[in-house]
Amino acid sequence: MIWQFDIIILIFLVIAAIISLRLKDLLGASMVFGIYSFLICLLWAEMGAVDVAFTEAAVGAGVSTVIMIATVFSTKRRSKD
Amino acid sequence: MTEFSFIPLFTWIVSLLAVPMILLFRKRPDAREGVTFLAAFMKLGMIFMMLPLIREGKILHFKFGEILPGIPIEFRVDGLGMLFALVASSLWILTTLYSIGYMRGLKEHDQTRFFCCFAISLSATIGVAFAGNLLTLYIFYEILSLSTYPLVTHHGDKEARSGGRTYLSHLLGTSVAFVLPAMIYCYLKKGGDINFTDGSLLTTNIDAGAGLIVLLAFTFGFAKNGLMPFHSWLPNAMVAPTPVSALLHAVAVVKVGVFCVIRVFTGVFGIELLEKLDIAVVVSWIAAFTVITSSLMALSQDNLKRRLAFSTIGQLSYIILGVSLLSDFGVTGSILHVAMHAFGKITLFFCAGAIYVAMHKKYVSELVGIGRKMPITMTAFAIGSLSVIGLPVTGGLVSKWYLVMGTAQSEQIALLVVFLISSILNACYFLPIVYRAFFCRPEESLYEGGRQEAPLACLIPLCITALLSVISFFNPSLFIELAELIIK
Amino acid sequence: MKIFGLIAVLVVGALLLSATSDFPDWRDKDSPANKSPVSSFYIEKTEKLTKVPNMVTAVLADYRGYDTMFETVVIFIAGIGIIAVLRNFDGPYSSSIRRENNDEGSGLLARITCSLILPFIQIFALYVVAHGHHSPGGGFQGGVMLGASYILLALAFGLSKAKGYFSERRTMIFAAVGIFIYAGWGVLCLLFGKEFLNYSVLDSLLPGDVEMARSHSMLIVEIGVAFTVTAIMFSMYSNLSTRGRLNKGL
Amino acid sequence: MTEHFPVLILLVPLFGALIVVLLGRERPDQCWVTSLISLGISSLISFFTVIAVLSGKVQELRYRMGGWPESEGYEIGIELRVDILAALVVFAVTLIGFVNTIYSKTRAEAEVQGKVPFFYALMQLLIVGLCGIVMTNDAFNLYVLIEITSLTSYALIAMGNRRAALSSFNYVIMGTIGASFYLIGVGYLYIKTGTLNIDDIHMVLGQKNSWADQSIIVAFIFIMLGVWTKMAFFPLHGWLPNAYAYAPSMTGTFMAPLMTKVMVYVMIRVMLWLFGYKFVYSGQYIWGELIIWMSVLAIVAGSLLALARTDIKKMLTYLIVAEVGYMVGGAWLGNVTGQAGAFYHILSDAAMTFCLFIAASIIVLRVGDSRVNAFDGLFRKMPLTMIGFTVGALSMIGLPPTCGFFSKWYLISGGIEAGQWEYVCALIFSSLVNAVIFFRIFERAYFGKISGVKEDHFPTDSDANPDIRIKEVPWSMLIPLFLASGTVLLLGIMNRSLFEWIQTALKMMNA
Amino acid sequence: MDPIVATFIEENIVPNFNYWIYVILMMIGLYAMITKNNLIKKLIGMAIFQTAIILFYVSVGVKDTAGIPIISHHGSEHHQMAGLSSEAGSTKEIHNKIDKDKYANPLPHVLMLTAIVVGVSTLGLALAISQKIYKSFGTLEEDEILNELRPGGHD
Repeated sequence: MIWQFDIIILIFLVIAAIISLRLKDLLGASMVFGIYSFLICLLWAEMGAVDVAFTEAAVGAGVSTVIMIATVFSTKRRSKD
Repeated sequence: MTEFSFIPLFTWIVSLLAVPMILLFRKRPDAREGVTFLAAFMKLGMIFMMLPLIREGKILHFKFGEILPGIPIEFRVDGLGMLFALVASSLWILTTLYSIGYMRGLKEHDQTRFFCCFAISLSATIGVAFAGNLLTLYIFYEILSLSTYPLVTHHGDKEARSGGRTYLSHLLGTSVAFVLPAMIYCYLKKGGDINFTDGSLLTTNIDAGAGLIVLLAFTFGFAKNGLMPFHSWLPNAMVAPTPVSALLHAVAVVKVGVFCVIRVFTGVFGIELLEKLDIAVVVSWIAAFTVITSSLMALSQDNLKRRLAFSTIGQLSYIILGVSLLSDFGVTGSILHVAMHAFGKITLFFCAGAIYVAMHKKYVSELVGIGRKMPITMTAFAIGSLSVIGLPVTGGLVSKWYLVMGTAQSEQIALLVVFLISSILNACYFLPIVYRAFFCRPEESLYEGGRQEAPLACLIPLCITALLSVISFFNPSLFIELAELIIK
Repeated sequence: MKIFGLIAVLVVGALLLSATSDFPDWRDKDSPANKSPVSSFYIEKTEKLTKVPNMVTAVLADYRGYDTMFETVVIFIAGIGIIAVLRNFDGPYSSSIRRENNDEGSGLLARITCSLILPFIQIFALYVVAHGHHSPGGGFQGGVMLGASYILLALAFGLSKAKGYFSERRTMIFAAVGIFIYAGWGVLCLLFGKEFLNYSVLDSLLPGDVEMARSHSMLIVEIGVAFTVTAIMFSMYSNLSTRGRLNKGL
Repeated sequence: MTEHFPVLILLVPLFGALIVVLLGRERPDQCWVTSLISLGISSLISFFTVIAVLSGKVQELRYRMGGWPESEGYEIGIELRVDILAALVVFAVTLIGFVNTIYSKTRAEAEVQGKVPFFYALMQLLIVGLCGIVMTNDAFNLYVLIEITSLTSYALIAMGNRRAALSSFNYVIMGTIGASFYLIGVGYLYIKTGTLNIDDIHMVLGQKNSWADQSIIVAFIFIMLGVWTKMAFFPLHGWLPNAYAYAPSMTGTFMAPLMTKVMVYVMIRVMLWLFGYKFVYSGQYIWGELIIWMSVLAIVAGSLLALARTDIKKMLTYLIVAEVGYMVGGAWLGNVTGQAGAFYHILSDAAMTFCLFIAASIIVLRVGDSRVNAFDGLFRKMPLTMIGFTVGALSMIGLPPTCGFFSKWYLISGGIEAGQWEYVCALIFSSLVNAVIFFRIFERAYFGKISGVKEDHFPTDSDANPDIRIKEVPWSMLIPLFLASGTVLLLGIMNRSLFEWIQTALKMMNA
Repeated sequence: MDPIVATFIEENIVPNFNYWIYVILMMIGLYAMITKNNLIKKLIGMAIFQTAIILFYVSVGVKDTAGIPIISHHGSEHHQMAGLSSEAGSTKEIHNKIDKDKYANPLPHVLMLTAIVVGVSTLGLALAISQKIYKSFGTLEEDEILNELRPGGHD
């Protein structure tokens, strides 16, 4: 329960979100989104929500990133924005 | 005073029961028309069954179901409804006979559909005549609009379609836009019932402004009464076959319109309330305007049926004007005029149809000297026009007399002048036809061949109606009696 | 469009920020949410009533078990929805099971590594499912890990090999059976005459007293969740990675 | 036994869906039979629930999931709550689902090749979700069920052609925004009250008298925004027309009548049960007037957009947008008449939309043309179908024997009572526009030249044209149509008793 | 860090910082959902939007001085030793009295588990739909799709 961590992670979260939305390479965007999920999972572990953190680690950083990358592979990789 | 009875229901339902039979006999025209006749006679018989009771001043009454809180489907037969039902159903028989002659004479198509819709619209008319509350009235009014649409657009060509479009848009639009909210307003105002008992809104504290708005909403909403500016459906509906124009647009539909207005005046508002609020004069001036304008328009029409249509608009406004005078004579006169004008005008329409069947002429300018070819028809035409103008030995005089008395009784001299002017105008657009038909030299084409009347099936009804309008001059007591039941 | 979107977003953000003004402080232990009887009941009574130290599992599987059943149904819907939208069945149904010559999959090193770690992943996943009462985890997390292990298998050795273990038909059966276990357990309570998902009546069926009955029932329910989640995770991946053709993976 | 009805209504279709998936693709007919049986049982149960609630023994069924008792006056677990309103809506939902299953018998084979079981499973799960939404008494559980309905409808719509997929994607975006807004609102309520049970939240708000809190107001606004997005209230209606017009026909037929109506029910529920009369209609917030005007806008715009369409289904979808305007306005009038009218309109509109959509799908299927001129001469070619269509259309216009007239009656009375004349005028305007729309169609169907019939002077004369063949669709589609149109008339006939039940139930809440 | 600054931050920034960040993240996600042109980007925005809401919920349940919501016996015994060792009762008593300030509020966690599941389900389904769109339109850019539909009469 250390609020310094909290604040730092939150700031990083915002940065990660913006980067993943600004990248024109969808694969990279998906990767950065995975990082985002991992950060938010850290945040929840730090807030004491261990189950949520566990789930987010498994789902957000794991499966949803994988299926997103799978989609990017089977469609187009570059986007206009 | 009021007693429960099933007869109104049967009277309403008999022509409805005729419909499946007509459909059943679609392939056998004689049986089909036979069914129609049967229904018509049964209907008239029941009405005659009720007549004596009504004349004793009883009010027959029937209700079932309560479709909305406090509003059942309710039939209530009083003098006014009786008179209207009597006229409509008796003329239905004649019209059936006439339409047999007309339709077969012209080899029209879809006669089954024609007779079906005819029967439905008649039962809807009876429903309106016997309606015991506003909602019942409204429902049958809408059914009438819908069931006459196929009749108006019978020919199905472009002109008929556009005519039908005007017809439906005017009637349905006004009724939904004006009548429905006004009706709901009365419903809420009275706290949950809208029966026609005298002075029913009198009990509520309604102020003149709201009252005027509601009154106008009703008067314009029942656009079947042809009050300007919602009159234009009537000339356009003349594309229909002549029997339709005859019964529906001289008797049933338009008279339903004015009938509803009379109901609103006497039943929903009540004469006392209107006198208290002093708002009816607005309606009477609108009616007066309509009278004059329509007569002037009629002058310029060359198509005979259109001319008749415009004269109908004017005559209907007589009725509204009469009832809006709020004087006993005025109301009696307008109720009488419902019957008298019906006889006269249906005669005229029958004659127009007969001329069309026999000679295929529909324009006034073509009728020069036609009296030599079809004297009987044109004599009936003369009688009908006398009745509509309101000249002696025809019933038109009686009702018009009462109307004029009404204006005098309520010291509306200006309206008296309106009546006189409009009578002169009526004379101006009817008498020349008769004159030229009999006393002008026709072109040569009319000489060869002797008399060339329409088939008997057409001829008999128009003679009867002409006779009726003469009889109703010498013996109008029945109608007066029925009309005065409303006054007291 | 962009301007419109920006305005809408700014309005929404302004509304939400204005609302945060009268929130109780973050980390405040006396905020209405934290000292409300509901959450205090969960914290104080859970272990006594269900013998489950992990409150989250208890609340998830017992107090709000109805929610969790529908959560599982949501996963199920996603799975069959993806098939309904994306899958295109070409040829006979059984053809999706047949083994192809798998020239797919990744390099040798990756395969060896995977074959080394896969057993541990799966064992750990089962542990997470079973031990969810006492430690973070539960049916959902374990199921996801189990499904991820199959995804890893498909990545390393090719989809067809993974389908050999976990064919499409089998995924559907697993998914349906998982919810069957969950809802069926609730219906069992119904048959015993109490409310749906009221595990306390099952103590006559299960070893131990009422509390243990609740605890065991939670375990069973979690296993049901794990079934569904495993199957659906794998079928999600296999459909999305092959555009619904299920012939060869990435 | 009665006390278990609410959960049984949900469980039967749930198991039905699982069985259908287990049956697999080889046995489409058994899938159909299964879903027919399960939905039939479920609608029977819901009918008995209506009877039970009406019979007066139980004013409302409350069902505690897991049987957890309340502690200190707060619900610990999740609670179902079925009063007469919920019972009626649930009955409507299950019944429409059942009838639509009959309709889908032939269509499902044709339109979703080889994916029949998935269609039936998703359909039953959608019914489950809708029933759950109506019955639940827990704010978060409501969110989960909303998501269930949303996911199933995304999938069902996207099973159609490519246009359907695209509009389904828009629906995903809009629907997620809506549901998430609802979730935010619930979160704000939770942070203020600490509970999720609807009645408890209402109680706590009343106790703390925290009506004027900024966060409560924001919560209300966001919940409303979310619900409006899901029900396609006018400015937020963008996703609806394409989604329902391009979806597979048997999907559109039962999604169009149900989804928006159930969300309207949720709105009324949230307004009266969750926040309460005092908060919603109190004079200190301007939103009352504002939302009435928004609904007027919705009605007018929806009608005009429908008038501008030549595609039948598109036209009907825009009419739905207008109808949603009716109900929102009626619910916000602030008097019992208006609310009850809006609620009665939920039922009647479900019935008539169902009727119209089935008729339209049949016609599009048979004629193979989705524009208005598909109707040419249909009164001769498909009389039975046109009869059904006519009933629905007359009800949409609002002519007496049908239920549309009575719902308009109640709504207009509510408007007059509240003195909201603009709303009354909007209602009348829209019914006039509907009259124009539908009589345009009737004229075509009545006089339109029939293809393949020799052009004589009277194209509509059956006596003159013996070579007009009557071509109707199979009974599996006509029976649902007639059931729907019969329901339209039945609702109209028994409107009075329905209205009184609804009124009494609502009076209790407004007191 | 300088203690004054630290206290200042703890007084004024911390109490609402989570809520601010959650609003900012949500705005980012919403903006992406509305205005982004690429469908995958829209979906990433959607995921961010949903995680932001989850962040809000989890922040609601946090208490200072509270650990994870799992009752650990030796932990509570420890607390017994440290704090009120006066009445060192049997473990039964210790079980009975549980200080609820020592444990985070479990309810939001449960709700958010469900929310995460819903999120991933929506994401998967939406990805499937976007793949179908790509299959039939050959692109994932919204404007190109609409341009392709234009002659077909798109409204």
